Formats: sequence, C-alpha cells, structure tokens
Amino acid sequence: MELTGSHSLTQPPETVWRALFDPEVLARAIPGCETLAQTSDDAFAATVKLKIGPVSARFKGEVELADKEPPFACTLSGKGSGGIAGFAKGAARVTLAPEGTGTVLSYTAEAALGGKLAALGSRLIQATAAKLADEFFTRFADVLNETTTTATTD
Amino acid sequence: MKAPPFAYRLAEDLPQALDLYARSAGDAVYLAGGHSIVPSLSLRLQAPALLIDISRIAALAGVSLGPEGLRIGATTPHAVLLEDPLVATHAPLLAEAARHVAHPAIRNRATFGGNLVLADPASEFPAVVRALRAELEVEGPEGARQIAAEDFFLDLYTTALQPGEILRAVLIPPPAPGQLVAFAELARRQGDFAMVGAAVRLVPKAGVIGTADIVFHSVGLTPMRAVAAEAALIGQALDAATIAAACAAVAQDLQPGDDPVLPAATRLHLAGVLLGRLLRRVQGEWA
Amino acid sequence: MTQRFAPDRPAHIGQPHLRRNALRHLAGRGAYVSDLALPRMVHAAFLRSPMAHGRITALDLDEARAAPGVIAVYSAADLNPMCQGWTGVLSHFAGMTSPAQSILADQEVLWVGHPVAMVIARTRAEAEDACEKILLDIDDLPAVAGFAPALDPDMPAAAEASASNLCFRAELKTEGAAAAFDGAALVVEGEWRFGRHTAVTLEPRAVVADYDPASGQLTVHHGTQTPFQFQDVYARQFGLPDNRVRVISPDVGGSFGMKLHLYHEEMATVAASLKLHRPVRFVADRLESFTSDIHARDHKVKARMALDGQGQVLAMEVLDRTLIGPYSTYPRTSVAEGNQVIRLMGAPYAMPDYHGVLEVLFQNKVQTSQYRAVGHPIAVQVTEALIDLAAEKLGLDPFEMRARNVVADDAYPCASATGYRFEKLSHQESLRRLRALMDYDGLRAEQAALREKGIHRGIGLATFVEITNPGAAFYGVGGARISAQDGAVVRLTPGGEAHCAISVTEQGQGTETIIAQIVADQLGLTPDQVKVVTGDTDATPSGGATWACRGAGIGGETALRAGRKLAEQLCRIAGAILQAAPESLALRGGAVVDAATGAERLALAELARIATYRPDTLPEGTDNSLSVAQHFAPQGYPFGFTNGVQAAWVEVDTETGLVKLLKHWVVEDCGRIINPLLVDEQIRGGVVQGLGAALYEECLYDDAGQLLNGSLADYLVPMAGEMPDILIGHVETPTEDTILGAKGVGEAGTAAAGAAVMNAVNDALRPFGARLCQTPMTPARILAALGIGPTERDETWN
Amino acid sequence: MKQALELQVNGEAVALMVEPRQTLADVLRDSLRLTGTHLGCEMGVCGACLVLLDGKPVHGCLTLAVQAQGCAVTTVEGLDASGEIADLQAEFHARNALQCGYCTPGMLMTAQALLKRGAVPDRAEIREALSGNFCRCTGYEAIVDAIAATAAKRGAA
Repeated sequence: MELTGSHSLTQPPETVWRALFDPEVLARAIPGCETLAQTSDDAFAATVKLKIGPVSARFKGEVELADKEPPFACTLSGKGSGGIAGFAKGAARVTLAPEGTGTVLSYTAEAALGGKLAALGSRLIQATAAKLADEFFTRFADVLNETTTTATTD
Repeated sequence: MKAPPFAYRLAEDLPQALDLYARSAGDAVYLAGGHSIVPSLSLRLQAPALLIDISRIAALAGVSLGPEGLRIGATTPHAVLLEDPLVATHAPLLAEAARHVAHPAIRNRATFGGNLVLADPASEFPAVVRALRAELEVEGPEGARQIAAEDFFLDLYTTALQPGEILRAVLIPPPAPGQLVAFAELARRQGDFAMVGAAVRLVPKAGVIGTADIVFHSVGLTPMRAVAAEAALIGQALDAATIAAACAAVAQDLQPGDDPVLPAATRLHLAGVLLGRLLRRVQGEWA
Repeated sequence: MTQRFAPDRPAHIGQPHLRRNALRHLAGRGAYVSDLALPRMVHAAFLRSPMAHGRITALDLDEARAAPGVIAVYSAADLNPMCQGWTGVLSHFAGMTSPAQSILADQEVLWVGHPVAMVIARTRAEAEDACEKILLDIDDLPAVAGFAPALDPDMPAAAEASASNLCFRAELKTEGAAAAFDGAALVVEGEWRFGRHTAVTLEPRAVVADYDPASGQLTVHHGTQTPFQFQDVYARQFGLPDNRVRVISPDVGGSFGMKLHLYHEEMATVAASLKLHRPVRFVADRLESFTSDIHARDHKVKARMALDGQGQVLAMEVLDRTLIGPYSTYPRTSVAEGNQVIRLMGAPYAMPDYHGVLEVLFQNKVQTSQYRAVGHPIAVQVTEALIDLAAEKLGLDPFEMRARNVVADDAYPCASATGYRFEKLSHQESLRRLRALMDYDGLRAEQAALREKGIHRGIGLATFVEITNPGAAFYGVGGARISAQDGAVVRLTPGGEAHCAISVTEQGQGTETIIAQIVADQLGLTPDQVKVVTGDTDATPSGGATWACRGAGIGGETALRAGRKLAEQLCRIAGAILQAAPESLALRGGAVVDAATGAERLALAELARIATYRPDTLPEGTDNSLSVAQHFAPQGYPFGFTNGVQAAWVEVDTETGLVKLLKHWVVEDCGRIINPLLVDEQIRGGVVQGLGAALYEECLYDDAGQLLNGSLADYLVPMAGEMPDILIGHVETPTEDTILGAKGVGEAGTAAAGAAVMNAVNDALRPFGARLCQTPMTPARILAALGIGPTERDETWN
Repeated sequence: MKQALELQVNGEAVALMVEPRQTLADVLRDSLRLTGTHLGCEMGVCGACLVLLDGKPVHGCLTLAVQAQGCAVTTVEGLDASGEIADLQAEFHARNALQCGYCTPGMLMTAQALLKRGAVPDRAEIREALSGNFCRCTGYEAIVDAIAATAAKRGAA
C-alpha cells in the first residue's frame, strides 16, 4: 500500500534537511515517541508507544535515513518490534522542493504490519498507516515552524 | 488469549470514577460493558494498569424523556434501545440501527456509550447520533460539558473526549415535525461489520426537503456526513431525479480506502446503491 | 455366500436411532480435552514468528524464565534433539520432496505463526505473560507468498533446505487425449481460483500430555480423529515402546480432517511432559488456530473440455497448481489434495480421454493438507462449470447435458480416464430423483417470471463422485504408518448386555450409535443394550479410525463381523448348555431362540451368568469365552466410491453483489444407509461447509505472507442467518465388497455444494454476460464480474 | 492481585478469590469446573461461552468475573438441572441438532432466551436470533427445526 502527502514549511530546504537528522525534532515528530537516541550519523534507536482505539503497543526499533541527496531527498525508514503484538515497518521517500522562502515537503510512503497486528487489524491497517504518516509530517512541520518562531523572537 | 494482569476498581459514582482516573497517572481505562476492552485485553493488544468499572454508576443509566428530548444514559445496553418504548417512539432510527449491531447476546451487555466512545468507523450508532444531531453530555476532571455529535468524532477511534472524561448520556432532540428517518446497511452476514451503512434524516418543508442529514458508516475514518448528497436534496422534491443526484454526489463526499476484501471503488459504488435504497424507502413514507 | 440380513430379524440397521451420547452434550456434560484438569498440570504457550520467512538473530529467554509462575522455557535447542525429525513424503508420490520438520523453529522461521519458543507456566495467562518477556530478533528473508513468487525461478526457496519451490509434479495422460481435442466439435475452457480456507473447528486443537516416569507410561489426551496414528508417531519419535503410549481422544469439538495431522505444538507438549514428568496442557486459542491449523485448497486450475457435436464429452485437459506451506504435512502429505483433484476431474461422466498435470508448490504460509472433501470441491467445480459452459454453447438444458454424459447406471463396473475403478454408481437415477425433488421445471418457470421483474435468480447443478472406504492404496503403499484396517472387541457382559470396543472414533457423526445398531442386529439386542467404547488406544484394538469417510463402511463392517463372530460363539455355548446344535439356534430379543420356530430357549443374561459364574457346569471342553476380537480391512476395490448430485437455488443482488441462498437439494447414494437421520445430518453439515468456501471463507494474506484475517470477526464462517434449508433424497446402492454394504457420506455435502452454488450464481448472471470463476464469491468479486469496481490482480501462468 | 468475588451460580452461593483479568468463562470453567461453558473464540463472535447473567444471555468470554459480583449466573448445567429446558433438549435430541456438541450449550442459551420472549418465532426469526452462534457441524437446519418445534409446543401449551 502506498501513501502520499505533502506539507508546506516556512524554512528553506537546508534547514528542513538538518531537522530530518535532528534527534530532538524527530523525537517530537514521531507519534508516540518515548525515547530516541542517535546511534550513528544517520540512525537512531527509538521506543514508540502507539495507541489507536482498542490497540496500544510499544515498539522498539530503529529509524534510518538513507539514499541521501542533500538537501533535496532521502529515504526515512523505520522498523519496530512490538513483541508478541508483531512488528511495524515503514519507509518514506521524502523530497524537499524550495517554494518561495520555504519548502514543500512531499513524501511517498509504504507501511506494513506483521504478526498479530496484521492478523487482527487488517480492516484498518491502511487508514492507520495513512494517519500515522500524516501525523508524523504534520508534527514535523509544526515543530519546525515553532522552532523558527522561537528563533526569530530570541 | 488471556489478558495481561491489571488492577480493577468498581466506581460507586462519577466523582469516585474521576478520582480513580486522576490518581492513575493516565494508565487507566473506563470499563462498562467491556465488549471492546475485554477482547482487546485478551488479545493483549493493550495493557492498562487499571480498569475503572463505571457500569454500576446510577447517573449513567436509564432512558428518560424531557423537554430537550430523549436522554439515554451511557451504560444503556443496546438491547434496551431495541425494546424501550420511549426509544421506539422518540428515536426510532436508533432502534432500527440497534438491530444491526452485532448479535443478541452482545446487545444484552454492550453499552450505547461504550460504542460511541470507541468510535469504531464501522459502528452504526455514531452515524445515527450524528444524523439525529444528538448532543453528548460529558463529565470530566474539569467539570461537565456538552459536545454536539457533529463535533464528537474526530478521527479513527478518536473522539473529542479528553483523557479522564466520561460520556454520561446522549441527548436526542425531539423529532422535527414531519421528520422521516431510515437506516440500513449492507453486510455479508447478519451482524457483521457492514460493507457500508447509512442513517438518513429528512425534514420536509413546504413540499420539498427542508433539512437533510445523511451520515455513512464503514466508509471512512469516522461516521461520514455526506454534505454534497445533502445539498443535492435540500430544496428539492424527493423524486427520482433528486435521488439520482444525491446518489451521484456521494462520490464527492466519500473517499473510502481499500481493504483486503473490498476495493475502495466498490465500496463507493455500494454507498451510492445504499443511499438510493434508503431515499426510495423514505419516498414511500413521504406524505 | 455370506448371508446379508436375516429377513426375520428386527433390524436396527436402517433405522433413525437417536444418539445416546448427544444427551451428555445437551446437559453440558461433554468431556473435551480442553476441559481436562489433571493434578500438577501446567500450561503451555508459544512465542511465534511474526514474519513469514526469516533468520533468527537473537533469542533471549532469561527474563521469561524468571517471570512469575514460569516452570520452564524451551527453545529448539532444548526440544528438537528429543525426537527425530519428520518428513511428509510418501513413496507412491514419485519424486516428491519436502524439508524435514522438527519441534521448534531452529534458526529459520518459515511462516507467520511458526513456533519459536515454548513457555510452561502454572496458568496459561502466566505463560502468555512470560512470552512477552522473550526477546526475539529475526532478519527478514524473501517470503514466497503467492503463485507468482512460487513460480519465479529466481525466487529463493520458501525454506533454505529446499532446492526449489516445486514439491511435486504429476501427470496423467491417456493416449487419445490430444487427438480428442483435435477432433472436437466444441472446446470449452476456463481458469479457476480456489481460495485458501481452514477447518475452524469450534473447539480448537487441544492436547494434555502426561508422562509418568515410574511406569514409563506416556498418556496423551488428544483431541484427534486418529488416536492410534498418534500412538505410533509419539512412540517412534520419542523412542518409547508403543504399548507404553496411550492416546485418549474423548469428546472432540469438531475435526473435519484438520485434527489428524502432526503439529509442532502437540509434539512440543509431549516433549515438555517427558522433560517435566508432569501433565502439560496446550489448547490453541483462535488466533493460534488460524496460524497453525492446516489450511486447505489454495488451487488455481486451468482446464478445457472437448465435446462432440451431440454434446458428448470426449476429454478434459487440466493443469492444477496448488500452493502448500514451506513443507509437506506429515504423515499424509500436502500433495494428496492435488492428487485427488486431477484424478476426480470428470469422474461422473463417460469421458474416454484425459490429460491432467499437477504442480505442488512451496510457499511461506502455514501448511495445507487434508480437510473435509479433500480435492473434491475443486474437481467438481471445474468439471461442472465446464459442463454448464458446454451446455450453454450447445443450447442444451443443464439437466439434459448431464443426463447425456453421466456413466449409465447399467454400465458398471467401469474405470475412469483418470484411472479410478468404479464398482457401481447411480448417476442417472440420482438425476431423476433430483429433478422431481426440486420441481426443476417449476423453478425454471419461476426464474423466468422473476427475471421479468428484475429479480435475478439462478439454478445450479453439480454431479459428483466421492472417495470413501479407502484401502491401503491410499497411504499405506506409500510407506505411511496409517492403518487401513480397523479392529473391534465385542463381548457379552456378565449381565447379558453387550460391549463393543472399536478403533473407529466419534466426533459427533454418530459413530457410536451406528456401531451399536450394527452390533445389536448381530446379537439380537437393541442398540441401547450395546455400549460402544471408542477413542482410547488402551481400550480398543488398533485401527485407522475415522477419516476419509471410512467409519461406517470399514468400522461398520468390522463391528458387523465381530458381532457375528460373537453370535456364533454364544450359540456354541448355548448349544452346549441346551444340548442343541449351534446351527439350530439364533439370537433374538435378548435370548437364544430356536432358529426355525423362534421359540425362546435361553435368555442371554442366563447364558452370560452360566458362562461367567458357573463355567464349571458347562460340558467339559466348552469354550466359555464371551468376548471376540475381529479386524477387517477392505479388499476388492481400492476405494468405495459414492455419487450424488446437488442443486442450488440462489438470488443475486446485482447492485450489491450479495447472494441469497434460497434452497439447496442433495440426492446422494452412500450405499447401505445405517441410520438415515445421521446420514442426512452429515450431508447437511457437509453442504454448509461447502457453502462457506463458496461464499465466505478465505485466509487472506498480503504479499509478505502476513495473514490478514486471523479472527472470527474477519474470517467469515457460515452462520444460521444466511444458510438455506437443505432437502435430501437417497438412492441406495450397497457395495458388494462388504456384508454391510455401507460406504461413506461425510464429505458428499462439501464435495459439490460450492459447485452447485457457483453454477447457480453464473446462471443468475447469465443475462449480464458475467461469470464467476473464483471462490469465495465475495460481493466485490461478483460486482467486478458485472463490471463494477476493479478486478483482482491476476497472477500470470508463467 | 486476587479479589474476593461472591455470586450465585446455578442457584448456589459461591465465594472465591479471582484475578481481575479472569473472565467469567475462565472462572466458571477453571475454578468452578463448570466445563459446559465453552471457549471458541474469546472475542464474543462464536457464542460457545454464553451464560445467563441475571437471566440474560451474555458472553462469558467478554465479561470479567469481577463484574459479576452479586449477580446470578446460570450455566448449561444449571438449566439442565432445573428442568426448564427439558423440552428443548428433547427436541434437540430428536432432531439430532448437534454433532460434536461444542456449540450446544450456547445454542441452548440463545434458544431459551428467544423462546422466553413468548411469541412463537418463525424460522427466519430463529435464524436471526442464532446469528451469533457458530456451529461447524450441523449446517443449522436441525437446530432451527428443534427450536421451532419447541416453540410450537410451548405456544400450544
């Protein structure tokens, strides 16, 4: 299943690009992120607690950035194990295009669930994945816009 | 398929329930009929530290009629909606929908409020309360408030309830003069999650449709109001051309997703078919 | 010539006796393995792979071992060395291959649900708590999930131990097959897809293993159809003498073939009990059932049929491909279904030539294997769809088309082009009966009238042949230790009643009731006077038990012969007491009577009293035995084929794709009917399982091999509201191979119900030029056939 | 942590300690050994675990035992012992409306609740009432027949 979306950001692509590699920004953008620690330049270890309706699961996993074309494109991927609940994984090809003084961030994402979550949740997998992808990029945009506001008032 | 361990407390009244929640560090879930929570616990899809049983709180129970309309307590079981004469008279749409909710034994214990609060997009009651323009009475740490059904269902399994808030009752306004309602769903088996379902409320005004409420379920992340279809009806006589226009407009209103057994385009087609059938049914009752 | 039935004997065979053992269930007194609680019993839960194919990179059990209530936590390293591996291949399936299996996944996981670790705890809840504390890391490997990857030569095998994804290939061909197509006046063809479904017994799989080191006795309470098969498996796999392994199968909450396969969890449970020296219980939960019970079907068939200008079938050409699991199921294999598919094609028809190819392919999903009506629904659906297609092209009525082509009732014995030998079937008579039973002409008129009003109803017919009473040709010749014989011990109790211990088993079909009827008839008793014991390897002689519709035909014949043997022995004792020739005596009404006059000579209770308590009064040299043992294996025909025809009457809502089942008819010939009430209910239950497959049931997977509907909320089984009433008629053609003359009936309903409904749906859709070729026929698929919504991605034939 | 639970089961007062996570079905089966209540799906879809809670059929698998505090629970064993479904049981037997028997207790609960509503249900109503009770063996027709026969006899009585 493929998910797509785009968000307008007020900062230029270079700023957005740096934010994609900023653990503090990622931690605030990833829905339900409890911990996020950088493990290398392009990789992070994360704990994420997701709650959607009657399902709540804690995932431990990695977030990685790859296939980088700074500052215009990269692939953001994540994979997490939810123990007996199963696993979740997803990857988004993110592209940044300048628009005026800002950036349009577009993504094409794929997501998959495995194990019990897939066996019991397929009716809503697509809706859930779309919601989470959108939520991540919306929050990413919010965090960035907020950071900029703070920066200008300082 | 056995639940993980949790603590359980029976709340005697609303203040106690709210207090138990306040002291739970947010890791508590309210329990009434338990028909969504218990299976999800048994499947180990969630693991709250505490269940707060609100099923015996008198303030959440009962069906009564007042000047503002029909007031249905949140812990009213579905079976009561099917059988209660007040519901049959003042909210027949709800009684009609209740027939489609799961199976007889489920309806004996699953609660109206629990169903609304879960906000399963395939559930019938959220669509019905939205079509009836009901108001939801909520009690929470910050006090009581009332939320229009229109504003209650925000997203997939997400409502306007804040953490710790309890749905107390649902207020269904008195029917408008001449109001016509219909509910139906297309399901593969009796009691299944519908492929598509809808609640319709029309109020005639001077020979044409004055007000139209059309809310679908099982076609999106929330109960979906079909705004374009409603617009196609308002101000029109309920004739074949109007019905056709409303059905065609559904494509503007709904963007269902694919699921493993029903492609989005097929679901959208079914939504149009169902709306046509509902409107023709109402047409038959049109004075 | 053996006497069939004494004409003057009050026969219980053929009567609708009620099932005495049903009364326990009605009182809530059923005793299933899942109900069993033994002293010191502990509970098992499994950690399973969430991935379809992968390599285990980390497995840390320490935290789980320290969890509350935990007795033990095992990995492959702990359990697998305790037993030999098992490999589901049989030598008569030439060239077939399969990786060996062992108890827990060792390094490589092969399907979603593959058990990786086992936790034993005081309660199931605590065992599940501890499963959450196991750390398991798996690296993804490419998953083979579907026909396209399984047929892709560049795709790695579903299991690293396999050289390729081809498990087995077979070809059947008559000499004239190609020529028949060359000379045909009409060739009809199509492709069909049969979804994967599963048994969904209401009681999930259940086992309690109890090893007592003091006596060296392993007792396994096991919800299965085949206790002796498992006695043999557990004894051999764990190196125990088979007489120290006792398998008890009490009440079983549904089986349908699914509970006679060897599963990893049952082996793990036995292994754990051998380690812990205490009873270990495993009862699958519903999600575990969906991811570890065998699945069935998952076939794709390409077929064509050649006919002459008069509509006579000349030949069929069939390619059947089926996707199994990462290995072939033990001990019956996962290729038996496909084997039956290609051999049952065209079975009812006088079809001189045939060319069939079977390809069985591995993939990373749970194993497939035998489930009710193995292969039949596929062969019947393809054959009957082609017959309807041909009838349509030729402008023939579907009844007429079938009447022209079925093997004539007086043409038996005969053989099919696929190599089956038929003793005696009754297609013509069955078709005649059905036509009258359903008022075919009236229905056609009703259909036409409703069509005018925009109501689209359809009539579907499906003739079928069913395989029952298998001999050793089925599995034994291939090396499987699956008994083709059964055994019974029948005895007269000291009180003058009868007791029959027999190796066939009961899962609610009524086995015990029909055995009592048969034995009662031989001993001149009523069925209530015959206690029947089944399902315990310590209590009955060994035998194949209940599968492939052999309970009545083979088990029944065993009981009959045992009963006769005891009757002869009782007459000998009575003759000694009465100073009469044993041949002059008979058993009737609970007494020894004069065979000629029927005059009572000695009550059986008196005979039993003398033989038991006063044998000293018998003439010297009299054998006072009141028990006899008898075994029986079918000889003669390798299988006891049965036949029948089904019809469905449906209404299709062409706007929604919903199908309403209005009525269903079955005319069936299972040979001698021992109990018409039980036979009819076997047929009804079988029909509804066939209807489930036709309209609702499908195990859905994504491309990564993830099961997407592992609950009864999403996997739809047939429920009361949607099922039709089913009218049943009978033709009775007893087999001459046995005294009893009975054949099987358990799979007949399932064999053709789906074919009848698919033909009916296609009949309803005929004015639209739409045709369904895939089951289950979901609303989305029906609408797609009508041009509404997308058609499913088609997998190529390569 | 276990909690005290007191309730009436089949007319007898019962007091025991249960974990909050135990369902009513688990407590009936495992603690009280009333194994006539069966588990088929543990998520309220199959109907094998139905019991009467204060007279109404509910799913034992969806009801936490602690929620039954002070309630009256009737299982199939209780219905059998009281004799109130003797006629229904006899019709099930006569019609062979069960095979493996695993769904039977739940079927009896649903049937008795339907029959107690008073009116004589037609076949379609019976089938609809059974919509939450899965039977894999019978194909349902015999069950519908048995309930219809009982309804007719009770209606005539």
